[in-house]
Parts: sequence; C-alpha cells; structure tokens
Amino acid sequence: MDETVIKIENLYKTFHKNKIGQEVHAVDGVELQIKEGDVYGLIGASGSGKTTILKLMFNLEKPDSGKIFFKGQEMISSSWKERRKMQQRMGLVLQDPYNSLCPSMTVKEILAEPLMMQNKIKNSKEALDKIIDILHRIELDPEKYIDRYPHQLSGGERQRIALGRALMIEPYFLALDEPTSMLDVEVKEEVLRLIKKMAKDLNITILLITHDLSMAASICNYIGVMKEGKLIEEGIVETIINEPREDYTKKLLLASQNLEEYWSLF
Amino acid sequence: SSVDTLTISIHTDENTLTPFTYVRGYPGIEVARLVFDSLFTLDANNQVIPWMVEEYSVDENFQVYELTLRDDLKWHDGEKVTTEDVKFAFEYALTQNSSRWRRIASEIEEMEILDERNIIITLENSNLDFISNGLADFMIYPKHIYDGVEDATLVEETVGSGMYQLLEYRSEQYYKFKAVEDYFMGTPKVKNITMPIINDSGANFQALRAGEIAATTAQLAPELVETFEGNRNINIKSGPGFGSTLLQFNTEEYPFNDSKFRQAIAYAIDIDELIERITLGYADKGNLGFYHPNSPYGRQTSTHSYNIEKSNELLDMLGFTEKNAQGIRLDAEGTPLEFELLVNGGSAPRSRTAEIIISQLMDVGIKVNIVALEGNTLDDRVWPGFDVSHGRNYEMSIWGWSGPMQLNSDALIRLFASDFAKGNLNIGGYNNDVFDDLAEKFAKTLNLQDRDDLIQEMMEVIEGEVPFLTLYYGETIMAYDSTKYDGWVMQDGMGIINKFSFLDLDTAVAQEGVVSTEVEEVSNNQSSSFPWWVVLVLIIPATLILKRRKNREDDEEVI
Amino acid sequence: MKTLKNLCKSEEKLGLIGIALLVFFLIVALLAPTIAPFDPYERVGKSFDTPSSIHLLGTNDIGQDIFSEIIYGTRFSLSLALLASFIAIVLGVLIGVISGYFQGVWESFFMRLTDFILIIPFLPLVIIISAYFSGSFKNLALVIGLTAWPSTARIIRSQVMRIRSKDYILNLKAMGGRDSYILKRHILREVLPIIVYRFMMMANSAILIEASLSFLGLGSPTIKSWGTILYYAQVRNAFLTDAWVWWILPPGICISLLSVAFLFSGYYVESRLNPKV
Amino acid sequence: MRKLFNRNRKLYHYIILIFLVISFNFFLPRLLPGNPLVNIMGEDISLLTMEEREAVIERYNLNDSIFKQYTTYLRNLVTLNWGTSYSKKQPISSVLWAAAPWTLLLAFSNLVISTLIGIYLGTKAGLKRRKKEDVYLLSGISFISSMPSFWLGMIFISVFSVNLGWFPIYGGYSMWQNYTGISKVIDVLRHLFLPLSTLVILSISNIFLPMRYALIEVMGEDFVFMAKAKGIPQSIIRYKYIVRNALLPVFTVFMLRVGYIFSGSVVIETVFAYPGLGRIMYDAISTRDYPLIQYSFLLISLMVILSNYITDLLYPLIDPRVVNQHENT
Amino acid sequence: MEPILKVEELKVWYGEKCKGDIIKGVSFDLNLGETLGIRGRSGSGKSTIAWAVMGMMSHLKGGMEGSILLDGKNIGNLTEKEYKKVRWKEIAIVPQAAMNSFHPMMKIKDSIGEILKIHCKITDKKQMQDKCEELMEIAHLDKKVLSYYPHKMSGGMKQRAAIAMALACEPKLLILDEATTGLDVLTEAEVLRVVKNLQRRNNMSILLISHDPRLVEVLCDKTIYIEEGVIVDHSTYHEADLLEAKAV
Ligand SMILES: Nc1ncnc2c1ncn2[C@@H]1O[C@H](COP(=O)(O)OP(=O)(O)OP(=O)(O)O)[C@@H](O)[C@H]1O
Ligand SMILES: Nc1ncnc2c1ncn2[C@@H]1O[C@H](COP(=O)(O)OP(=O)(O)OP(=O)(O)O)[C@@H](O)[C@H]1O
Ligand SMILES: [Mg+2]
Ligand SMILES: [Mg+2]
Repeated sequence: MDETVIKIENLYKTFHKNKIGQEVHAVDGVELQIKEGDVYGLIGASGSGKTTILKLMFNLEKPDSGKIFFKGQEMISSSWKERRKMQQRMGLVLQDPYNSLCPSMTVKEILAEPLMMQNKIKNSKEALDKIIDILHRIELDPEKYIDRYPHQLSGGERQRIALGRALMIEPYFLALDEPTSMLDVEVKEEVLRLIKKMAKDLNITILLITHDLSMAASICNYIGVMKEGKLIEEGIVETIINEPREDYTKKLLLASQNLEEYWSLF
Repeated sequence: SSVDTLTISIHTDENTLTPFTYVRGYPGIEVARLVFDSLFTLDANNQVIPWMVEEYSVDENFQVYELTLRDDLKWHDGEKVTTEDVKFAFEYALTQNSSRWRRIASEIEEMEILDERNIIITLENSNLDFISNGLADFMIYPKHIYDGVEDATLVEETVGSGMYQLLEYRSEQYYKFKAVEDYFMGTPKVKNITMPIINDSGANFQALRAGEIAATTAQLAPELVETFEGNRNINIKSGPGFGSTLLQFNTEEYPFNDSKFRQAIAYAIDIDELIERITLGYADKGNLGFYHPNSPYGRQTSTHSYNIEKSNELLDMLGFTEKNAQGIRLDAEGTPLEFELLVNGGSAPRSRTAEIIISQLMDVGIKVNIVALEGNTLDDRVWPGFDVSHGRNYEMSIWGWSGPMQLNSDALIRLFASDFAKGNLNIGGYNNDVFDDLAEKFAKTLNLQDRDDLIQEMMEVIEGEVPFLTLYYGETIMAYDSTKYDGWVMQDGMGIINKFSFLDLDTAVAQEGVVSTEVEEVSNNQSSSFPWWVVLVLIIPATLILKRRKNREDDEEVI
Repeated sequence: MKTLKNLCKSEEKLGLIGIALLVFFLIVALLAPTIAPFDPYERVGKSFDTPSSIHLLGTNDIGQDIFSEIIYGTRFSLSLALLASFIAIVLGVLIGVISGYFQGVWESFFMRLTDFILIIPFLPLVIIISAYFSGSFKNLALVIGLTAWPSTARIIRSQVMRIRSKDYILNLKAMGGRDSYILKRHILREVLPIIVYRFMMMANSAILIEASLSFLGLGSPTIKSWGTILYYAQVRNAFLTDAWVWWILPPGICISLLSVAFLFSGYYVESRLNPKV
Repeated sequence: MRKLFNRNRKLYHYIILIFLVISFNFFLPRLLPGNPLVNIMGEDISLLTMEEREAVIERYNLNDSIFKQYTTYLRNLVTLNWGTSYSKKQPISSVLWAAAPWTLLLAFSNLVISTLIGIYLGTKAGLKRRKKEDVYLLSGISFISSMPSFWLGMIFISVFSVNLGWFPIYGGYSMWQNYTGISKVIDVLRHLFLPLSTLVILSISNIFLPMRYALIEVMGEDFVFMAKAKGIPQSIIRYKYIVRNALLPVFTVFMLRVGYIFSGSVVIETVFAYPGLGRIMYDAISTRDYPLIQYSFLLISLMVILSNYITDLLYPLIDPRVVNQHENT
Repeated sequence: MEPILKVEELKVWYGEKCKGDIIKGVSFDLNLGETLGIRGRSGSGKSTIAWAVMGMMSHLKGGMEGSILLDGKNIGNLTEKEYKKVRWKEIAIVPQAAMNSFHPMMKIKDSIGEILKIHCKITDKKQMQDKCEELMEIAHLDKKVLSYYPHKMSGGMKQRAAIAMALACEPKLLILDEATTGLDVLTEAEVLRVVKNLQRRNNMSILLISHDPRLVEVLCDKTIYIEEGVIVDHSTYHEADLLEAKAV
C-alpha cells in the first residue's frame, strides 16, 4: 500500500523566452514523491510552474535535467515504447475545459477514443457499456449526453467529460490541472466530490493542481506549495493549513481564506 | 527623293552591331552591313558585285586573288581604309570567337600587301566560291580600333566604313544612325535612321499600322497580308525566302535507315495542305534536293508529290501490313509504327506543321507523337554540342536551315557526307556511298561548270533517298509605309533591309527581280469596324462596382 | 462579444455562384464530345474563317473550329487545374504536416526547403523547369504542382502547429496515443477545410499559370487548352485583325470564369471554416 | 545583449540562405539541356574545327571542372567582376542596370498604386460587410484578378492603342523623339500608362483580399468593441483602431511583393515590349547565357531575401507585439 | 437614499427579439457609494446585464427593453450619440475580457490619454501626464507601465491598468465583470484592494459581477442571484456557500 507511484528527482526546465523576453526557470530543481492512494495537492500562484511539472511528467515537454520515476521505472530515458506503455496507465486532465475536448466528436467518441488509441476495443458493445458506466460515475445521464458535442456542454460538464476520458483507461495515476477553475460553486462541489470518491473507490493516486488553497484543503492529504519554480513547502494537509512554515504559504492561505484580514496586512 | 528621318523597327536586340557583337544572321548582319562594308557584296539577285574593291583578278586555280581597293574609302572616324585594315581584319578574325569570320579567314594561307590599295590573298586550297561565300560576306573593320584588343566583343565603339554611322545604341531600346554624306557609292537617300527595338513581332505590325514606324525588319505574317493590303499607306513586297522548314529523319535509326520507309513517309505528306494552312500560300513547295529553285544551284524539276497510294504500297512492301486495333501498322516483330516527332514548342508555324503532319501520317497507319521542346533543348537532342559526331537522340524532328545555306555550293556535302569532318551538318547521320564518291569528286573540281553538274548529280541521288524532306520555304513578305519612304529594294531571300534600299544605283539593282505586290488603293473600311460593345461590356460592370453609396447611418451600425 | 455569427452572407452567395460555375464547366468537360460540333483536331474549315452558323466562333489558323476547341479546352484546363493543385496540395500537406507536427531535423529541413523555393522567383523557376521537360499535359501539371506547394506547406504547417498544441491533442499524447493515430484522426481532419480552401486557390492560380506559360511559348502547343488557343491567336496576330473578338475574347473569358469559379468556391469554404470572416 | 544575439542568429540564417541561393543560381543554368555555344560563336559553329572550338570553350572556362568554375564564379561574384553576357556581349552589370530602372519604375509604381487602391477598397468592403457594396467589390475584384494578365494587356493594347490611339503600343518612351524636360516625363508616363494599369488591375486583389479579411477579423476583436464601450468617436475607432490593426497583415503581403519587384512583371513587360528585366531574363534562359541567368536570378533572389530581412527588421517597429519574431507565426 | 442606478423590468435579447430573451425582466437598484453583487451560474446572463447598462446591446446585435435610470435619468432609450457621452464619464466598465481589451499597438499612456482627451477634454500634455501618473498610483502600478505596450504586461497588470482606465474620468458607477477571474489569489487580492480603496475615496458605486462567494461576501452590500435571466431566491446559493465554508 505504501508504494511510491511518482517520484521526481532534481527536475529542471527553463523556457528561453516569455513575452517580455526573459529566461524563465519554470521548474527549478523540484523533488517530489507521491505514494499510492494519495491525493497530492500542488498549489501556488500562477506562473509558478505547476502545469509545467505536469507536462514534463507526461512527456509533453522535455526537461533540461532530472529524473521522473513511475512505479520505480525511470521515464525520461526509457524508450518511447516503454514510455507509452507507462503513459497508458496515467490519466491527465488539463487546465482549460474549453480546449481539452475535440470539438468535432461526440461525447461517445471522445470517451471511446482512449480505448481505440490503445486498441483495447474488443467489441463495441463492451465499449459502450464501459462508456455508460463512466458517464454514470461522473454523474451525467448517459441518455442525455452520449450524443452531444462539446459545444453543447457547459464548462462543468466538459471538465467532467475530460475526467471521464481519463478514467476510461483505468489509470493508476491521475493528474488534474485546476479541474474546477471555471466552475461556479455548485458544480465545483460536485466535481470535487467525484474526485474524492474515485480516489477512495478505485484506489487511484491523484495529483491535483490548483491555486485555490481552500479547495486543496478539502480533498488532499498531502500538499506542496510552489513558488517561482521551486517547491518551497511540502507536508500533510493539516500541517500546512494549520502551521505553515513559509511566509509565502501564509500569505496564500490568508488571501484565500480571509480577504479583509489579508488587506489589513498592508 | 531624299528623306530626313526614317523609323524602322528592329525585332531583336543586336547589341552594338559590330561584326563581333551582332546576335543573329537576320536582322543583325543585314543591319550591320549598313555600317560595315565588305570587299564584295551580293546584289538584289544575289549576284556578286565588287564593293570596296575597284579591280580584282583571280588565277585559274581559284587560289590567288589580287585586289585593288577603291581610293575613296574612309572609316567613320575619318581615317582612311587601307590594305593594312584588310589584312588585319582577316588575321584578327582568327583570334576571335566568331565562327563566321573565322571560317573565312582560316582559308587564307597568306596575304601580301603591295601598297595602300593593292593586296594579294592566297588561299590554302582552291575555292571557287571564295568571293561569293567569303569576300562578299566578310566585313572589314578598322585596325586602329581593334589592334591589340584581346576580346573583340568588348569594343564598344562601332566604327565601320559603311553608308551609315551608328550614333547611339541603347540596350533593348533603340539604335540611331546617321548617313555618311560622302559615301563612295553616293549619299544615302535617308539622312537619319532610328531603329527602335520591339521584340514582339505583333507589336511591330501594330506600330506599322498605326503609322509610328516606316518599316520593320520583322517579316509580315501571311495572315496579315490581307489586312495590311487594305491599308492605303502600306505597301507589301514579297519574294522567295530561302529559309526552309523540313522533316528531319534520324537515318541511323530503324526503320528510318531504310530509304523506302522515308519515301513512304514523304509520299504520305500533303505539302500543299501545309503551305495552304500554315503559310496561306506564301511559301514555295519544298524541293527534294534541298536547294530552293531560285537559289543559284536549285532545279525546278525535282518537286515532291503527294501520293497516298504509293505510300501505302511502299509500306506494304516493307512488310508493315498488319494493323492493330487503332489502325497502326505493325512491323515484323509486331511493334506498332509509333514514333516521336520533336518540335520547337516556341515556334508556332513549326508546331502547327507537326500537328498537321501527324494527322496525315495517321492516314497511312503511322502513329506519331509530338514532343514539344524548348529551342535549345531540341538542339541538344538533334544536334548535341553542334557536333554531328556526338550522335543524335531522336527519331523525327521538325527542323530548318537558314537562308544563306542556299547560296553555298558545298551545302549538300555538309548536309549529307558521311564523313562527319566534311558533313558537319549531317544531323541525320546519313550515309550513302554513291553520294560520298560524288562528294570526293566535288572537292577536286576546279571548273565551275563541272561543279554545277556535280551538284545536280548529287541532288539527284538525294532526291531518291529523302534523308530529310524539305516541306516548304516560307516567302519573305515585307510591309512598309510607302508614304514615309518608297525606295525599298527586295533582296532575294533576305528582305528589304539592305544597302540598295538606301542608294541610288543605276547598275547594281537595275531590276528587282521580284514581283512587288503593289496593291491598288482600295478604300476598305472593314478594318475599322471595331466592336464597340466590347468596351461597353468591360466598362459597365466596372462603373457599377465602383458606384459608391453614401450612407453614414449604415456605417454606424455595421462596425 | 465574439459571436459574430450569421456574417458569412456575401461569401456564401459568391460560393454558390462559384460552385454553379464549376458544375457547369464540369458538365461541359464531360460532355465535350456531344456538345462540340466538330472534332477540334480535325481541320474542318478554311484557315482564319470568320464566325458563321457552321463555325460559331470561326476557325483558327489551320482551320480547326474554335468553338469546339474551347469546349474541349475545358477538359484540359479543368483537369490540369485539378491535377496540378492536387500535386501541390499533396506535397504541401505532406511537408506542412510533417514539419508542423514533428519538430526537429525534419522540420528545419523542410522549412529551409520551402523558404528556398519561395525565394526563387516563381515564373523564372517555372521557365527553367519547363525547359527540362517537354510541355506535355503531365509535365505541365507537374511543373505547376512542383512550384506551387510552398505557400500551402507554410499555411498547413502553422495550422498543424496550432492544433498540435491544443489541449485535447496534448491529452491524447499524454495518454500514450500514437502519432499516426493523432495525425489521422485529428490533425488531418481538422486541416481538411483549409486543404480544400487551398486546393481551390491553387486551382485558380494553376489555370492562370498555364495560360501564362502557354503565352510565353512554354506550354504545350499541341494540346487543346485555352492557353494554347490564346497562344496561337496571339502568334497568328489575331489582335491585328478583327479575329480577336472571336478568337481571343472567348477563351480569355473562359479562363477568368473558371478561375473565378474556383476562387469563389474557395471563399465559401473559407467562410465556413472561419466563422469570423 | 540577448536581443543582439538573436538578431545575429537571424543574420547568420540569412547568410546561409544567400549562400544557397548563390550556389543554386550557379548550378541551375548549367543543368539545363543545351549549351551556350551558338551564342558565343555564332551560327556557323559547325564550320569550326574541333581545335578552334576547344580554344573558345577554353577561353570561357566551359570545360574546367564544374567545381573550378564554381569557385571562379564565387570569386568573380565577390570581386564584382561579373564578366560579360554570352549573348549580349556586354558587361552583365551594364545589361542589368540598363533594364532595372524600367522594371523598377513599372513595378514600383504598380506596387504603390495597387496597394493604395487595394487598401482603400478593402477598407470600404470590410466596413460595409454584408452590404451590397461588399459583394460587388469582392466579386468584381476577384473576377478581374482572375483574368490572364497577357490577355488583359493585349485587349488594352487593342482597344486603347490601336483602335483609339490614345496610348503608344510598346516601349518605355518614344525613342526617336528627343524629348527633354517635362515633355519627356509626359512621354514616359504615356508609355507607362497601359502596362501599369494592367498590372494595377491585376494586383489590386493581392492587397484587397488580405485587407478585407484583416479588417473583418479586427472588427470582431474585443478591443474594438471595448473602444465603443469607452465612447470613442466613430472615426477614431475606424481608423486608429480597425484600419491600423488591419494594416499589419497587409504590410507582410506588401513586403512580399517588394521582394518580387524585379520578377513580378515578366509577362506584362513582354506584352508591352517594355524594356525591363523580365524580357532579358527570359531571353537569357533560352540562349543559355549562363552569366546573365546567374546574375539576373541573383538580383531577383537577393531582392526577395533583402525584403524578407527588412520585414524582419521593420516588423517589431511596426507591431510592438513582435519583439523578436520567430519563424513560426 | 436615492439609488444611483435603478433598473426596472430589463429585458435583453440577442439577434432577433423573437428568438427569446436572455434577460427576462430583471429589476434591481444600487445606492450611491454601495456595491451590488451579481452572482449566478455561467451563462445565466450576468455580463449581458452589464452590457445592457453600458448601452452596448446594439453593437452586440441585440436589443433591450425596460428602463435603466442613472441618477434619475433614463438612459435606456438614448441614441448611440447621446450614449457616447454617458459612457465612461458616468459609467465605466472593467470587462470580463479585460486582458484583450487594449489596443495592441497603443501604449497604456496613449490609451488612457485618449480617454482623457475625449471625455475629460484634457489636452494639455503636462496635465495629461500628471493625471496618468495619478491613475497609476491609484491602481498600484509602476509609472514605467505607462510606456508599456499591453503585450508586455502580465494578466494582473492588465487588469489593474483596465481599472485605472475605467477610473480615468471618475465615473459615478463602475461595473466590474469578473475582473479577477484567471488571476491567482495574491494578485486578485491586490486588485480588489485597489478597487475597495477607490470606492471609499470617490464615493463610487460598484456593480460587481462574480461567482466567487468570498469576494461577494467581502465586497458587497447587497447581492442578487441570476438564473436563466431572472432574479431568483438565493437560498440555494447559501447552501453552496456554506458547503464551501465548511470545506475550508
Ligand atoms: N511553452 C512555453 N514557452 C515559454 N514559457 C512558458 C511556456 N510554458 C510555460 N511558460 C512559462 O513558464 C512559467 C510557468 O508556467 P506554468 O504554466 O507551469 O504555470 P502554472 O503554475 O501552471 O500557472 P497557472 O496557475 O496560471 O496555470 C510561466 O512563467 C510561463 O510563462
Ligand atoms: N453576442 C451574443 N450573441 C448571442 N448570444 C450571446 C451573446 N453573448 C452571450 N450570449 C448568450 O447569452 C447568455 C448569457 O451570456 P452572458 O455572457 O451574459 O453570461 P454570464 O452570466 O456573463 O456568464 P459567465 O459567467 O460565463 O461570464 C449565454 O447563454 C450566451 O450564450
Ligand atoms: Mg497552469
Ligand atoms: Mg460573463
């Protein structure tokens, strides 16, 4: 049960230019470990490199240096065949729900896609059953949604579909990048509840990225705080919330819990 | 009647018009001859007459030529023309690239200057035609300009001793000439000549019709004769042209190596139709023996005849009796008679000729596919490196030889001798022992009459063999604005741009020898029936489109 | 704010005209033998005949019926336009997609190549290439196709790069999707409208290029195309006689109409693919 | 520092490209079938003996190894010793410089006029989106730009020069009249009018279409909508906000056309017998005049590269968003 | 207290009227110096109300009905020309897409200067510069930013610049349409602090559109809830808020 699913060692990534023309150390020597069954929350201001870590993990960007282990196996130096095999057990939900679904496919096609890609479709009946099952899981009525196109879905529904797609391949590990950023309170609640349930039911390891500390607090058991590419603080959720070490963490916490008090700091 | 300024368009840019910079035989050389003189010249009937030479004598071996220059020859810059210049010109030519001058100069063994006006030229071998093919061609240029210049093309001044002096040349734009007042043959009738360079032949005719120019070096297209005849200002002169259009066979290639097969093809081609369609009748039918009937060596008898039965007969006789589904004859091995005909795609008359020929050959069951090539590419396949010993890479081709070839007595040898050193134009790889024997004899003949007889004999051999089939010689048609200048003289096979058009000579050009198609004035309004509706069609939609609608409120709403 | 829907009226109207014209030409091309009164390769009248009830647009310099030539010319022009733009599109898409999707050596190689071909001025390049080949139909299409692809490659490449970095493609990649799968199912599918649009544009210019080449004497003088009709009309001086009205205007108008048909259909595709425009 | 580095990298990129183009221009004509011998030695070439021919070939370095010829070419290129044209028998530089001004006059005035008209009409059509006027302009301009250039030119000659006699038929000016001063200018303009109008008519769409599309795109941008919300007057929105932003893509097209200034009017120059570079280049190819092909091509390609380079330099100044644009836009 | 903004039976639609309203009769009012929060799900019509108040419906290819009283004057039926005078002098907006709402080729200085010139008739260079600097100070931005082009600025800077611009003519009513979405918590707090201070200083009224309960709670005196174009009973939202609070 205590097996390490993801282990990151000394990860560095520098982008050569941002808009203003400077070098950006997006990820600056990050070390991180996530154990099986954990929900690990990664928080930090925008631009602190959270998404970049995720992209590095999923081989969407090449790191400058560093190692990433998935279940003890090094990913970056492994051959693309092996890596693909590993990645087939990893699910990813990206930040922007409006862009993460192919606009010309129906919900059914979108959900079937991971299976098709991995040639796992044995017969269409089985696949359909699975899709319906997943739709139930993410609490969307299959009959109503199965033939819709993404543009006919609300932001929250899209985020849930994206989540559902990640679940189609029965992952060990799920990375969620701000899965609720665009949602109003109600829907956000729903999605969070779902994530919690999944982590528990399916024993999926989850990496949750957000800049909303209150949300992280509600579902994570570990939290890491990022600032300018560095992981400045890490620990069990209660510790971080109740007795943060770094000033920065304190500020973050304060701003997201009590604005007036935060303002009075100035 | 003398004219002050005449504008004659020239249809190619011929650079500075010196003997070393002109580009083409026509119009380049013809115009350059107005600026540079030669020792002898050809008159309107292509007869040799002495020009810079006052007196001359030739030994009985046609090897030693004794010449006396006229006393009144002057270069345009005022220097006197002497035998030094003549000697220099021949010697210098050997050091330069120009093949035309080099060929002539290389025949000379030695030159001996007797004094300023007298010179003796001795040839290496006797040559019956040295005056007409050599001395009447070779332009004399000034020693004081060219002496010491390594590359003659770099000389920018154009100094000759001819009747016109080149005043100004602008690349791709124009030439300006001034008459030499004290020219030894008399003052030219036209004081100044301007030659704008108009590359597009159509534009030349437009300009002529619009009255912008008095004449053009471009030959009038046959289809325009009718239209131009309707114009009261424009006169047209036409005469035989010596440039030929022919169907060349690669006689090394099966089945073209068989003279019977070539004959069969020749019989299948209806040249009359070609002439009718392509030149609208303004052409002379091709002579089987190469020479044009009007050329010094031509014969009237040996014309080609169209006979489709004979063609079929011959083909059957050759064993090509079977036909496939498309009606194409098959040879003994069962391969269909299907060939490639190369043609210069840039030349409309030639590609049209090819087009008609293939349909005519189809009638006898021979399938020909046209391959249109860009001019230089075509040369490269038919005549690689301009050296016939390099071989050839074609089956059939539409080809042509330029006019001056008709004036050469050794043309046949060059075209058909199987020894490529002599037969340097034998692009078909033709090989015939009988002909070669005659050619051998020809080289040794020193008698004009014997030589002419030999030429006739060789032609007879060729007629039966058809190494190529001369289709037609297009007529030279020249149009000019008679209100501007009317003294034009037509030179056989060349055109109206020549010395005699601007000189008042009683002797040299007594009769033009050419029928001038002076048309009676016909008031013909037909050509001005311009379809005005076309303009309307173009203009109406344009105005509709451009019609503005001012509506400020609209704008507010839209953006 | 961005919902500027319902705006593509003008393009759609023009698009319909374009498609109607295309269909018209297509029918003419297909039915050429039935529509044309004569075989355009036969010399059926006297040379340079004026229009009459037998020869609607007169005859050309060797007595072929110009009206029939124009009808048969539709076949050539249409198929040349289609073939040439097909070659250009295939090359452009292939190179565009490869260099847009796979980065690294291939990308820089192909992009330098396109840069390079774009730098060599178009017409001279065509002149040189056609000096190598004879001017047959196949070669003409090849020449035009081989020189026209770079702009398409550029456009496709930038589109592919845009699509490639879209989140849902990243998602698929992250889940271990094969490149071949992503290319086939998503990228190609999404650039398809652009491909169609570029195809139309390319067909438009192929027609005009063929005409220009023929005019410069680099075309194929033995093929009945509108360009060669014009070429012969021009070298046989139709402009100096009244013949230009029936020998030069009609093929020119046909060229304009067919190329405008492609252009308008292109607008239509464009307006469909880019709702903002 | 960084900026400088980037600029240099670009320059380096261009230098490679120039080198490629220079080499390409050397090999291209030599790969063509056929050879320039006739144009060097005249039409009687077949009469020369082999030795005589060899001597000439020697003089023109035509049978040196291709590599040696190439290095000679590079050396001559750098030392500006461009040599003489085979067919024109004049120094290459003088051939090119005699023609270039005419091409420039024609192409440059076309560039300016068609750009201005294109921008004007494009703005009109774009602003009047969905209105009849837009449809008229779009269809009309598409139609005229789909006409074959030579065809239109010849029809113009037929109508305006031959039948109406308003304009001269060919050439850049009246060659045998010694006009000076103002009448010379008028004469040149009269000759310029028809080729120029043909070119302008045909090239309007090159600017019109991008302008119209850009305008429509910009009109849908948030900042334009916002400007309205800010209560900014109509005319300011129209010109300072919409047109100015729409001009950016048009600028790119414009610079692209600057690059083709020497080669863009070959056909029209031929039709109107205009004394420009187009005809020279065309003849050079058909006569296999290697040096002339090389250098006229070089002139043209360098112009394209130069204009690309200038675009790269100017773009950040014109559009502040582009700091140092990478190739992938 | 006399309400500064009084909206009555506002109906708004896009496209043709017959296609149905987006806002189906909404009434609310806002007092001087107070803040009114508008909450609601995505797509419920919050931004639409804001644009209707700005009189921008005709530019959005839509229309509206009902009365909008600004300071007792009905601005709902003004012509485009008259409305141009109201905009920015009396009502200013920081739109949802503030990031994209700058002219990309104008420096911030010029964008603000333009507004000053048009609406406040300030033409003097010196005066304009002073005013711009003052605005920068208010928005907690460096003076340097004035000479920046928008693309050089981060999202937070742009949001603040947009606020500075909105305040240029000291409007009576400021509309903030989700002015802080997409910003991280720290920047968000910063931006809102600036707004709050200003409101206090100028006695300005604010219409705050947001779906973040924290903000609304802290900033607003009153809140309305929109669902599918109508104002609804807000009890359900309370429940959600509670849940949220519990989670923290
Ligand atoms: N492809 C890229 N090229 C250049 N810079 C990049 C690129 N991707 C990210 N960056 C920069 O790297 C830094 C970290 O970006 P990242 O997306 O990881 O931040 P984040 O923590 O996810 O922020 P947010 O909470 O806003 O999503 C940022 O400054 C960003 O501008
Ligand atoms: N320009 C437009 N044309 C037509 N319909 C529009 C337009 N803008 C918005 N809509 C529609 O009007 C409804 C309300 O949109 P609005 O932008 O007011 O929502 P919102 O409450 O601001 O949502 P969000 O929280 O996502 O910003 C939505 O259903 C939207 O699809
Ligand atoms: Mg992120
Ligand atoms: Mg909104």
